[in-house]
Amino acid sequence: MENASSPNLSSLDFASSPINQALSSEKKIEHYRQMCQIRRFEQAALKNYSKKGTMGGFLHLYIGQESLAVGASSLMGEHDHMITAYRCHAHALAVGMGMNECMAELYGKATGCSKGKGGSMHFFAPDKNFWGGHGIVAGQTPLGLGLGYGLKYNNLHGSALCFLGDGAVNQGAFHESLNIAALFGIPVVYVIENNGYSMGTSQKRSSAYKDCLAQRADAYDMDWDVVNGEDFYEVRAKMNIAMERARKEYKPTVLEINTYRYYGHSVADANHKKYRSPEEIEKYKRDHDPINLWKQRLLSEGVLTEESAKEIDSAAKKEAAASVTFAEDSPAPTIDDITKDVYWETDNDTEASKIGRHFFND
Amino acid sequence: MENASSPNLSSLDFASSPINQALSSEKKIEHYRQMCQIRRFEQAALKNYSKKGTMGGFLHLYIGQESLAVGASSLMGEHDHMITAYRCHAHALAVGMGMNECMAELYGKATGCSKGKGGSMHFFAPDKNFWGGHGIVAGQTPLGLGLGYGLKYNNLHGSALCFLGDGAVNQGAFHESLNIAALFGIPVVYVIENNGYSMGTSQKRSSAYKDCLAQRADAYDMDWDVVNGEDFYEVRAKMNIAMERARKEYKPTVLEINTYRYYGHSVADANHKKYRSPEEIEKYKRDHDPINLWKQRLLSEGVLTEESAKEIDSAAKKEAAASVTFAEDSPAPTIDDITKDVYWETDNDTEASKIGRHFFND
Amino acid sequence: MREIEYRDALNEAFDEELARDQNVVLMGEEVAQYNGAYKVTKGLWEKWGDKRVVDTPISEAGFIGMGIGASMLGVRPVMELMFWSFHSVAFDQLVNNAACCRYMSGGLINVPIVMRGPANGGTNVGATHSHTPEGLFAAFPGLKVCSPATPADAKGLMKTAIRDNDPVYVMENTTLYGNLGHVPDPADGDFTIPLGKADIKREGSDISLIAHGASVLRCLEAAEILQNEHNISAEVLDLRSIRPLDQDAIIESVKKTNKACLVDESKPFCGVSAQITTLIQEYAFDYLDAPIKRVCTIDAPAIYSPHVEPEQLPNAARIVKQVLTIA
Amino acid sequence: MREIEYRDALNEAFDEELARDQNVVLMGEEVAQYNGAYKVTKGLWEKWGDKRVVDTPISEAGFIGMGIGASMLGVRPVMELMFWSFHSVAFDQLVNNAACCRYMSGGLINVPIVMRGPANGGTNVGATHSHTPEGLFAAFPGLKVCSPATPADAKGLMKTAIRDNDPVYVMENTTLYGNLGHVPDPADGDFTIPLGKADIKREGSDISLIAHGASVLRCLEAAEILQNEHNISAEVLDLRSIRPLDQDAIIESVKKTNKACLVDESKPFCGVSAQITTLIQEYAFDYLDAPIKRVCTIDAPAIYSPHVEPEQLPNAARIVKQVLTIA
Ligand SMILES: Cc1ncc(C[n+]2csc(CCOP(=O)(O)OP(=O)(O)O)c2C)c(N)n1
Ligand SMILES: Cc1ncc(C[n+]2csc(CCOP(=O)(O)OP(=O)(O)O)c2C)c(N)n1
Ligand SMILES: [Mg+2]
Ligand SMILES: [Mg+2]
Repeated sequence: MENASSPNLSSLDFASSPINQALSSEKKIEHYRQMCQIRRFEQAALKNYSKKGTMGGFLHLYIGQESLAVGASSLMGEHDHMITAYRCHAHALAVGMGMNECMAELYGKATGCSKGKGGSMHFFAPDKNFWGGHGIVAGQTPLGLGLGYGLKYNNLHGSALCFLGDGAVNQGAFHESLNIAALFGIPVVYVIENNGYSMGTSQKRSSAYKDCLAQRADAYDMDWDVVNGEDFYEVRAKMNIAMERARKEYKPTVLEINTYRYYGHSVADANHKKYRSPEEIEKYKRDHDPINLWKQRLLSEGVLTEESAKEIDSAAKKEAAASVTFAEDSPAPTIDDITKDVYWETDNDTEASKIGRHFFND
Repeated sequence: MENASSPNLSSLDFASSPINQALSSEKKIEHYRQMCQIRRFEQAALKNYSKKGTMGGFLHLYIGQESLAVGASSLMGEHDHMITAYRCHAHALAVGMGMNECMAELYGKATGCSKGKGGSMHFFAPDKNFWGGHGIVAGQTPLGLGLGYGLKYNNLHGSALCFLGDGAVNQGAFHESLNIAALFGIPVVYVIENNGYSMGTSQKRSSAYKDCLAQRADAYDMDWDVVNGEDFYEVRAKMNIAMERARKEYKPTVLEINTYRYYGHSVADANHKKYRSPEEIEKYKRDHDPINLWKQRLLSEGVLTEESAKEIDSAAKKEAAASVTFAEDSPAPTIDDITKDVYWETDNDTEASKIGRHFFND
Repeated sequence: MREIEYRDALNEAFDEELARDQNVVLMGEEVAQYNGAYKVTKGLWEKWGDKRVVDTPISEAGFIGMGIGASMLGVRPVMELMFWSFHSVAFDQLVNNAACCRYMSGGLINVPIVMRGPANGGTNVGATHSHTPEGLFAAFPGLKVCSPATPADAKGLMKTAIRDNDPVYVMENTTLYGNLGHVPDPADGDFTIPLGKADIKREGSDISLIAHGASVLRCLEAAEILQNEHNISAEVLDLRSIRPLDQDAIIESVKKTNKACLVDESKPFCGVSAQITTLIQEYAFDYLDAPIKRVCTIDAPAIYSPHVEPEQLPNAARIVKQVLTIA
Repeated sequence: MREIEYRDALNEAFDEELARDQNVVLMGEEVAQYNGAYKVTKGLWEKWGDKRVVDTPISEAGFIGMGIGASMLGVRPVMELMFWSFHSVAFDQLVNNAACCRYMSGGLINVPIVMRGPANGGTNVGATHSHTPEGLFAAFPGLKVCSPATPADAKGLMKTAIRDNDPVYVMENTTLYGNLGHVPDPADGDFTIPLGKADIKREGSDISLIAHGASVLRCLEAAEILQNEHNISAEVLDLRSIRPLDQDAIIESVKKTNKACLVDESKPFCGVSAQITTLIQEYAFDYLDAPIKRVCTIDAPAIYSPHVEPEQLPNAARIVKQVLTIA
């Protein structure tokens, strides 16, 4: 078992791991593009959030963490599934959802990926093996277990990637899931996106632990590892080990990926420079930005030039701006839409749906 | 930290530990008496359970596990508190509740410890620092944490002993409690009464673990130990270490005490010789009975004679029979009693209780 | 027609659905090797094996959430809460993930699960084990709830619930498991009962007694007494399904009798009976000759004492007494 | 009289009660160092320190159960759910341990806790974050529930809740936190409002609009429109407290106006309004000139879209429309 007290793996160069050796230049560039798209999408969302009458509710930005969602999705095959919490824009775009449907969802429009019913925390794309977007902290962790259960039940060799935050590890549902995952041999990978804080509370103030959070898997005799999230190659290398363990051995893993969010917990978090020092934030942006580090890597590999990198980024920015226009121009859902998508049977106008009263509006 | 892989502590003789050295002969006999009382009480309850119109609901017998509750209560001082699950008769009697009020509770009588409102799973005696008796698996574990919190809040040096079963460790509430206990430094001792089964499910079929269940505490950097429950001296020695850690250091512990129940999960469990072999049950009764082992110990120490042991046991049997008579002769609660003990304010007829409607019976 | 026990009717439903659809899987604590705490799943593990009948740890939030997740990939889990009362430790999975995922995804997902188990008082197991959450769950749009009173209804509704593509919560009853009743022979064809269809269990003309679950049997007893001792002809309408709800049957009955007494093992505050009262007074206002009356569980946590609990629950005597105040 | 915000009125209540009784302790996620997600507890950690104002991990079942246990030893925890919606992960502690321990112990225990936090829709945070569980909890005997609509009520009810020796669940509202209102100056003495006392927020004679929480404000807007545009005089009765409930005030108002429309942000099925309807039809049957009407949240999980959510909730237009069907 990998273990936090084993020699510091972060000093290794994961570029040489087979899964990264197998990565074509096109794919490397593609992943750079995805990270740029995610960041530009969120920056556009943030810019427009403050305009009156555009978006409502929360907006939890992933900026600073992009390598995690993209690293994971880059390994997904036909039978790999993904589910996450409310900080879900990145995962959605990484699995291939379009900026338009995502931005329109933020705008609460009928053209949104969830028809304007879910909002920022609830992006879904089952056709892309993406199961949301969930707002209750750790509420998605048993669902992730279930995706793995479904794979195994159907004799498929795949993995369920279930993301959660460092604060979410203290919810009971997560622990129940870990025990069942280990006991039943479920092909699920729990990915703790450890950005150091749950809202304004640091890891130290919310969790008791010895060396790290992933170590909690030990209690269930489950494999685990700690990952440096700023290194795209490392994310892929270690995610791949866990996913292969799931696919081939029907065994679960807990991965803790260290990362950082640049903005507040959500746009409403005006405190975020109080519980973290501005220096801390600046240091991350300067020295640990995963997009920049990936870019540097690709520049040094000769896969990317400064110019092509810039082009990719500008294209992403343009695409984001276009998605804003799309969202603005899209129609809102109607009042009649409120009671749609509640029941499958009524939506599909089945025989069953005609028997008895389903809705109780006077 | 104590640890399951350290040399087999069970081969040590815990009689020599200071807390056991300090135990007077009178106390030793008293604890023998308590164990006999508990067993005789439950045997009387079992015998009468089947008679029509006596008791209702469940009856979870502790027979085979007596050394645990008595060992723990033998160490309790003014500021030590106890709480447990539904298998609570033993804990109640061990902390000093009378057989009469306990038997009357089983009979659903107004003279019962809970006025006939709680039944077998819900014995309480706050005046004896005993807080129940709780039916939802692991639902008591956050309450136990709270008792410890209350001690610390009031600057008292004591411990909260919170019992749970080996099946209960897989409830989320327990894990949330462990994290908070370690994080906040709460003087709570979680005692896993590991009788090998949760209803018909063996430990192996319900829990994923490496060496033992108590090890889950490692995840929270919390102390833990494994205890041989058939040895009364060992139970006391290791409980005492944990209680002292709570009292003096405001630190929690998880203790896993291995034990065995002779009867089914509850009286309704007709399967209990199917999921366990009759040989397994017989072996425990013959070689591992905690009362018998304690008796042998006291005989060999010369503290007890066969004759005095017999007397103690007969007295316990008589006391149990008398409690049945008491229960039978006691009055049942009335229909009016149903709506008492719901609100403190209405029970105490306060000013507040006179404002607004509290109950909604047409 | 043959008579079988309520528990065996359920067992038959599971067996038939396990045979019909290989995606159906039974899950829960002690449902497999132990045959179920109440023997409702007896023999099914032996027959169908580890894959189709699964014992879970005591982790309701964990395994129910797992079932919901698996249902998104086409598995059709039929999950037991050993007591429905234990919903309290899995409430988030039950009211958010099961009820809202379809909605929040704009209809991209559906959650074809069945949650089942006994939901009743009357067995002297105290406050935490005697909850009756029919109304509590029916209050959440996205969920369906039914509560069969007879062996035939139990089988028919369970089979329908398993085939339904929405989450259906079936509330059984430990006090009914041993009851015998006519249930059509499987040889005579597939037997189902639709959700949302009430059933007149006894015709009458003077007052409508409206109930579900075990309270239906209490109503039938009361109707007998009312007829024999008071010459009052009571109709007994068994709702069977709480959501969808057969409002038409309710209103029709009240329009005929002009009086209603609702019998509901829920607590009175915001119980199912409060909702039905609200509907009747809205849709049959001009037909009501007297206030709608209710007989609910007396408003306190469930008392343990076997000497008193029968009085806390709706029973024939309390129903008769309440009916006489308006009849 | 001075005007202060609803959130500051609550803050003042906490500050005064922290000073009055050293057993009072505030707990919850981000209530201390962060000053509360909605700044309701602003400055209190700085003033009262780590012991009296406590940040907890995201473990609602764990810390709420802890508060219940501590309350048995005399601590008086005032615990925040950042949203009341998160009750779903702590439901067992909330409805079993808090509500039933007194009963199951035959009165040996009491649980003087306060659970508080916002419980409302209208902020576009989607289905899982917009639950309104007033009726859900009031249905459990052993619990008390209140829902203040104004800054003064917020302060007065919160102080009473903290002093009450039973568990009191206070449902606040994020859409009200910024509202200004008259609240008596602390210099003028201790200010409390009893549980179980409704408040006529506007006198009227043609119809009773009965509501609680933010819906009270919607009723006041509707009453204005009804008066100005339809010459209908609507009385607005603010329940304030759901359990105990001021049934007398409700019945008195309806006996005066002979018509009632209940406005309730709950979903319609088994909502608070269903319970009130049931009581009115029982206790004022002969005074009713028309069916009781309801305006509830449209029966679906909460929609996110800011363009539509305002229409899903009770609002003045929907109230007026409903009133006109019977007025
Ligand atoms: C059960 C529950 N409790 C509280 C919240 C409010 N809440 C939303 S996010 C959050 C912090 C979570 O932090 P973490 O798990 O570290 O994830 P991050 O936001 O850092 O990605 C809190 C307390 C919630 N949504 N659900
Ligand atoms: C939340 C919950 N789920 C299920 C049950 C039903 N139940 C009662 S006891 C029990 C087994 C518990 O086993 P264990 O924790 O090992 O304790 P033991 O009975 O062996 O003392 C079960 C499943 C319950 N009471 N509460
Ligand atoms: Mg975090
Ligand atoms: Mg056990």
